Amino acid sequence: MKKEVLVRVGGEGGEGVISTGEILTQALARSSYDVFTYRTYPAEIKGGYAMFQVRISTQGPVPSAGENPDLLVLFNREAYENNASLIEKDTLLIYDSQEFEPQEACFPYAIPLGKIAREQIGNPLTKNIVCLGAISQILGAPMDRVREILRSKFASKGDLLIEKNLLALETGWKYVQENFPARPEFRLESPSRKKDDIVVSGNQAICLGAVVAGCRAMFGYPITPASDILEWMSRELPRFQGIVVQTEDEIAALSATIGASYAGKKSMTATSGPGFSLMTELMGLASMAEIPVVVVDSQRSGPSTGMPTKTEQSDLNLAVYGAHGEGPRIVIAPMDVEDCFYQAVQAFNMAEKYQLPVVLLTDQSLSQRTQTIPRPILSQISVVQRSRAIHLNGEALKRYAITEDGVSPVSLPGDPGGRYIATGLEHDEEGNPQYDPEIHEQMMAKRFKKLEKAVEEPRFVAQYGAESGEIGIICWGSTAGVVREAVEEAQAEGLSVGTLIPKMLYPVRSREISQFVSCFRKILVPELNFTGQLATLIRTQVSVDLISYTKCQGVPFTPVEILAKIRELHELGGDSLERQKYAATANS
Amino acid sequence: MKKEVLVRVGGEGGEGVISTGEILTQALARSSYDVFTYRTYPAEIKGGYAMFQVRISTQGPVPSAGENPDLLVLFNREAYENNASLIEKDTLLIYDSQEFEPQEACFPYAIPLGKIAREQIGNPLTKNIVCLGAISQILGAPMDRVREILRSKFASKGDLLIEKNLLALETGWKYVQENFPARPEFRLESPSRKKDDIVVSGNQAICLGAVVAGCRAMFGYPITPASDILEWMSRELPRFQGIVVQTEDEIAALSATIGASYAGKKSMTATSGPGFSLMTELMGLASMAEIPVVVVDSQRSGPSTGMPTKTEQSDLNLAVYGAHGEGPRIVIAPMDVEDCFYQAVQAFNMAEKYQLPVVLLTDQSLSQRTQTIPRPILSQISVVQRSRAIHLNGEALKRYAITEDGVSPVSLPGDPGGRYIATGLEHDEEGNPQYDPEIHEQMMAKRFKKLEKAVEEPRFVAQYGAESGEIGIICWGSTAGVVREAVEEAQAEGLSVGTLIPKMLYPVRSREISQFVSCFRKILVPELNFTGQLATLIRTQVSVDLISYTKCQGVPFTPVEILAKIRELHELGGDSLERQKYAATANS
Amino acid sequence: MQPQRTANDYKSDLKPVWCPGCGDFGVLKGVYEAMLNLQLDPDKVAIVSGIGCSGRLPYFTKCYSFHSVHGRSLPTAMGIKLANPELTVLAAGGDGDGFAIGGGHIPHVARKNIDITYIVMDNEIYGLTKGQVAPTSPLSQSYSTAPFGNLESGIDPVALVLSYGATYVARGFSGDPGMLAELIQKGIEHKGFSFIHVLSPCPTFNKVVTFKSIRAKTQAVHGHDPTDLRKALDLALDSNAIHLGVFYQMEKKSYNDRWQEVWDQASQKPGNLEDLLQRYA
Amino acid sequence: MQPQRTANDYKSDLKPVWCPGCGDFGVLKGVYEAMLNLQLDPDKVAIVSGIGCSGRLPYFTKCYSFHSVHGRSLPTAMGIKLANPELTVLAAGGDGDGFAIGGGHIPHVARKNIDITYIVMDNEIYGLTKGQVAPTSPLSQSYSTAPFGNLESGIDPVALVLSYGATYVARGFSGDPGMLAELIQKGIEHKGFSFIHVLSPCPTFNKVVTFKSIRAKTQAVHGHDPTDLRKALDLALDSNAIHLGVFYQMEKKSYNDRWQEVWDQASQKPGNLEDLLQRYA
Ligand SMILES: Cc1ncc(C[n+]2csc(CCOP(=O)(O)OP(=O)(O)O)c2C)c(N)n1
Ligand SMILES: Cc1ncc(C[n+]2csc(CCOP(=O)(O)OP(=O)(O)O)c2C)c(N)n1
Ligand code: SF4
Ligand code: SF4
Ligand SMILES: [Mg+2]
Ligand SMILES: [Mg+2]
Repeated sequence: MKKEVLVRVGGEGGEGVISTGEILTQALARSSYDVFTYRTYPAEIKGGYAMFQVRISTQGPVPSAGENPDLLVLFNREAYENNASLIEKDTLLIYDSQEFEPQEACFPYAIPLGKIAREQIGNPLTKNIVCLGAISQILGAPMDRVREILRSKFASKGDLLIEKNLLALETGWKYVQENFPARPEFRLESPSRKKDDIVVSGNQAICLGAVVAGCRAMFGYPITPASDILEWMSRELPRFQGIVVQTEDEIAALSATIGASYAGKKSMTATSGPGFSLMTELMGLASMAEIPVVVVDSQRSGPSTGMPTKTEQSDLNLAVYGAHGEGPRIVIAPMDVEDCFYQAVQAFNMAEKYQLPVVLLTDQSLSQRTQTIPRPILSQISVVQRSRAIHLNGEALKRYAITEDGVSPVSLPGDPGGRYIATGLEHDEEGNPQYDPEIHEQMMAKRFKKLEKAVEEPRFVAQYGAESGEIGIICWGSTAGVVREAVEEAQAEGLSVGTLIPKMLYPVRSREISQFVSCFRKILVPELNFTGQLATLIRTQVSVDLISYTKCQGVPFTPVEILAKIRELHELGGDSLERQKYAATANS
Repeated sequence: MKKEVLVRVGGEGGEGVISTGEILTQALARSSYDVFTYRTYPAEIKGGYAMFQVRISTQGPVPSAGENPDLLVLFNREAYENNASLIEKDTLLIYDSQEFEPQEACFPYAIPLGKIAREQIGNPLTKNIVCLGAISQILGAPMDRVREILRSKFASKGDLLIEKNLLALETGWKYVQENFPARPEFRLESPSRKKDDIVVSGNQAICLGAVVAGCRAMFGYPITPASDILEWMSRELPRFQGIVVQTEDEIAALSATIGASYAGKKSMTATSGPGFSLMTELMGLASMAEIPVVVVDSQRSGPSTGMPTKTEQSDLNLAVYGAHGEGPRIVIAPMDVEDCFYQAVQAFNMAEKYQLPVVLLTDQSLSQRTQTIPRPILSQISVVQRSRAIHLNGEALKRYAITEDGVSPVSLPGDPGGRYIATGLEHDEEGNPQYDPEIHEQMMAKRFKKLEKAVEEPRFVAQYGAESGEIGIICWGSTAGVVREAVEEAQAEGLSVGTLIPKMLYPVRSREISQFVSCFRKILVPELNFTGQLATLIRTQVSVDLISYTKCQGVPFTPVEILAKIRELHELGGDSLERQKYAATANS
Repeated sequence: MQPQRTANDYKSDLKPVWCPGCGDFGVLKGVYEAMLNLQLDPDKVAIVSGIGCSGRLPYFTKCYSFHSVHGRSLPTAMGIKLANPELTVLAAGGDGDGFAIGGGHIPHVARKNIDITYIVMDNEIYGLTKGQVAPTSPLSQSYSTAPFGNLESGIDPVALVLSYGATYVARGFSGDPGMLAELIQKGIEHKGFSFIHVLSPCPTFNKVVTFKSIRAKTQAVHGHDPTDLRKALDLALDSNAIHLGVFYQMEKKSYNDRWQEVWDQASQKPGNLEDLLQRYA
Repeated sequence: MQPQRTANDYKSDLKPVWCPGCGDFGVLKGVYEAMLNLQLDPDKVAIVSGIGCSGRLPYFTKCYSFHSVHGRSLPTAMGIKLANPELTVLAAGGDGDGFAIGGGHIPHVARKNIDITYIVMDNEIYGLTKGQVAPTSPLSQSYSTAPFGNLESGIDPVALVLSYGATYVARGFSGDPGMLAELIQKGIEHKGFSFIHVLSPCPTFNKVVTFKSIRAKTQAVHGHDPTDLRKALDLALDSNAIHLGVFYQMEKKSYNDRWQEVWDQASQKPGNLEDLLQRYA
């Protein structure tokens, strides 16, 4: 029996690879297993290699997508070629025997999936459900749950299709039972406890967080991998008397988001790199006019159109520096699906509290990853409201009053006597255009003061593993889970390793980072991009030699990669290695 | 007699402040004086304070706008209030006696400018020309030149207006002669030598450089302070069979620039911050598709609409980091008007050589500053052409071939057999879409390799003053002249100061900078922005404690400000001062 | 009861920065007058503008205002109107702001029929940036960026916006603020997207389009049935004269009305945070 | 003499990535056929596209191609055509690419009358991003981002582009590649901006617009005088049927022609680098 199992399904886009995995995931998650999924699919609609992977545990939260699959399901030759290197002695390999023959595999399960679908079910599209039956048999998945999910998935398609799919499921299940020996070693243990969990994707968690934070307006333009935020909100926000509009482009989206927020609704937009680039000018306007907005950027592989369905952590620079001139903003990156929920709430809280744009940085792998997470306790979540000006007494509102913390009183259109002009021009405290040299400098200082407070906000940094020792790892966003898993394993091996995960990336948490780096002999910064953007950003504020470790392939790190790096640094030893060497070469 | 004189004219926008100064400048410059101008004017068309200043020398190149005026001309009370603090014992103050009375001034020249224009000339608009006559008398300006320029300026407006203006000029001249004592101490000496110079603004120098470099297509959208580049090119480029189009926005402008370059014409666009922000997505496309383009950003005060007619050096971050994902580009900042010419040539050369977008960063003060500069010797300027693929022999062109220096062979549409697809998607060597993890990493490396070569290009760094010693100053762009002047004065005072001016700002010239900083005890980085963008950028690559000195007021540094800072650092001494202290606070 | 409001209730303390003789003064007058005639509460009005001389208009009113960036007045106004349907929302700007950089937004607010009144001050030139060619500039005329004569035909804003499906389309003239006030007033009263094209000279940079030249070329629409779209298009395309007045007006559900329907429908299953979470349990 | 070219001279080695049954196959066929009929040299053709399923079309040709970013095919194509007037320049993309994010560019290429042939594959949906509402989607229909039904009226691309002053406006159907080829061919031959609106189903995400439904609603234009703009507008606004064929065609100087005139005029005082410098001496 297995406490943990990793299932990977690979095939051609359109063969049902993703839905096979999704149904299995849902069924297991609803039966109190912990799950963690990872998917990659072609940028084209049909054709091209698609892959879905789910790591299932009976032992509590799953930290990362994991490494080599225990159960590998391959629909065609291309999928086989893509995955051959992952096959080990103890891999159970399900494949369509009419598509290809594998070279070697310890437990080969040749099943004529396509043939069964065509001939026995009478619907070639059910191939993936036949396969789902086979997988369920091997894992001992809760069949009632699987059937329940199948039924609801096809509910709108009519009874006939439901029956066909249920038949496909049973047929696959039976085929394995009848044609292969029982393999109890692949069966999943029962989950260890019943928990109050929910199973959501990163994007869903962001949506939930936004609604909980009080977001009632969203404007967006479709783009992979952020579109499903717009789709989700389109369905749900109207039930909260909210507004969701697909605009003509991202420029209109952020303009409208700013307009709606100015008029008093907590507002957001969500996009990916290309759309975020187009929002550059308006980020500056939001900052200058001091309008709270939340901009979600679900990063994908760049530059330009790049690899639209692949993951990357390469928009940090744009999030921090993207605008002409200098206008403060806050950049937040959640570290896992649960954190997507809480950081979405925090993004709105920070935006409202400091009256500025907040960027919430996720990426394809995190946005589209499904994880089992503890159900949030709503009563324990605090939500910040904009500080409204009161007692105007007929005097003009000093909307941009210079205050100690840079935050000024605000009115909303419709508020009696609160009239002011929100403007992108430099202005005096009342909002009137002002080009006086001293006032410009004062207003710049006023706006940037907000960041001095924001950088002291609690709970924007997480730390795991050793608190001091040999190797300290600083990482961000979707990479955090992999690092945590590697750190645990390294500690189990007796290596002294700890990790710091800043979730507020800008303003830079210099104090916490300085503190952390002073406790370790070597500092490793792994990230999914080419130039080492977090490492570079840290260097602007903290004088420290960092070992930048980048991977720029459109796919996440694996725990083994990080672990290997940890071991390598450990073996190099402390004395033979001068920090300077790394520092000098890290960015070359 | 004066070897050098600084004239400042202040008044309301629309009163002819700018043209008074421009005519004077032209007349003196054409008579072989060296000039250096600085202007500031309201963002509104009419009304608001406008100022024009020209520093005139008989001794060779003028390094900066200078400090307090010798001859101050004030049209109204607002202008007086703005300039009162600059009035010293030996200032000669011309003012309209019907507008205001100054509190104090050593040599007050009350002239009823408006009244003379109305009553004696019969045209109130000639007020500024009356004033020009007065200034000319005092300086002993070459009246023939002044008349010549007046005539050509009004050539299209008819003889009557020319006569009126000439009359106004004489009247002003005579008024001074008749009503005030002769003051030979304000007369300009004759210029020391006849030189082969030209007198141009920064923007004009960029235009000339672009044409010389072979630019034959420009697409742009008007924006202060870059519009006159578009206007100049509109007039001149058609004579070189070139194309200039005012597009519907900056996005279209850069798209068309990229298209024209793809089709084989050297192409550029010019804009300021807001337009540059809108180009963010397309900067990434040019980088990914490897299309050479030159983007001029004449910076103005931000963020957002900011102070459109005021100067600032605050788009460096955007120039370096502005795009989602990571695509290499080169950022170049000329250090004075002469350099505008040469760096424009270099911008095209670098773009063509490395097949990527080049940003040419200037700012309002440099773009609109007029300087006397040595006439370029065209035969000594080398111009780079794109490396065309030849001998295709029926094989598909490997347009994105991975080469040692990252630069690949290129064909132009129309070239027989050279067909390829330029694309923003990640691609293989032939340009076909490719999402393979290894290929993405290889292609990223290929594209970034270009920067490794580019950073070694010669002549992108200037150095002045002491080569080692107490204080090293690193500065960029329009600030260079002021710093050079301050450094000279400091050296004359016996202080050991030197300055390094990187003109290629990205890739960061780490080698030269490291070398420079190792020769000085303290490093000062003065720049016209709020966060210290160059200092921050240097810290990402060079581990050094910098003293960031920022001014964010929409106006340039003065030599005295820099000199004061140099003295202050000198007095603090070396031992009492730990570099770390500065480093830690520089960005707070 | 609120006492009768006066013109001063709509004027801010800022003095307009326009050049003497600028057409935009007339437009501002028209805006004041329309608000006065309707006795609008200035605290319940939001005026949004883009960048340009014309874009300064909101500063001179006592309404809630938003001076957005170049070309973005319409999507900003849309956000405001959706967030607070109680507000009267106006957008204002120039020909460049509206039809060049911002031109892509008009079709989409028009087809939404969102209740915004959009006033474009057309001087056939870029005023604030000092005299460049504009999308409404005529063919062959010279400008600082078209020294060999404009190589493009000017667009016809009225025809364009009619083809976008706007439900109120009118043309006014800043030389006739009274008529303009009426057109704006009707636009504000109209429930849906109202577009008012205003001929508004820039005496400083456009020497060709003057109050006089406009007077000579324009005539008030007469006997035109504003419910007939094709006739409206004919009128717009008329090469003999430029017509002033209401070209087209049509009743159609506004975007906010349609949103109200959505909210009504959605409220049959009103949103509940715990239920939402439960769905993923 | 160049031997007669065959269909293969226009096909690249890449296999189209579209779903089986996608309308875009028909469009690609039409493009091949038009080029073949005109015996174009593929090395002298540049095809530019934006992002979308439709935006993949250039990859499947043997022409010089530019796969630009979302919405920017037209200004990119303009840059190409101006830089090298010898080239035949095509632009291609989807309804979202063309009329949503890229919609602001069309009026300005149209009024320039630049010699580009622009083909829009309209499936009334966002295909590549999997089924969101498009600017051409009809009112009330549901989409993933309009689950309560589309609250906006769809635009009418033909009427729009007519009002922009385009000089060749036609509509085709990917279910009739022969007719489409003819329309494209005419568009390429037309000296000026040619716009071809193509009804092209997306069977994967838009279940409402099918080859069958389009056939039922469309009819070829008959006895229409394509030189009459108002009649063309009438035809476009016809609520009884969707017409296929040439709506409008008109001879007008192309942008490149006008540039040629500028160059001719300018060459009376040809540019000279030393003279330029001398001017500032
Ligand atoms: C993104 C951007 N591009 C360019 C500008 C510069 N700019 C300011 S106003 C303007 C055009 C003004 O013309 P118009 O909209 O017709 O207004 P007018 O001044 O004529 O009233 C331009 C190009 C800007 N502010 N922002
Ligand atoms: C700036 C930007 N925003 C969004 C996207 C995502 N995107 C890709 S294609 C597309 C729309 C596709 O619809 P359409 O243009 O109709 O083409 P189709 O796929 O239907 O042929 C979108 C929104 C993008 N690539 N770039
Ligand atoms: S420049 Fe023209 S549009 Fe601008 S304020 Fe002056 S007259 Fe009016
Ligand atoms: S999704 Fe639709 S438009 Fe895209 S390839 Fe498939 S059928 Fe064609
Ligand atoms: Mg205008
Ligand atoms: Mg489409």
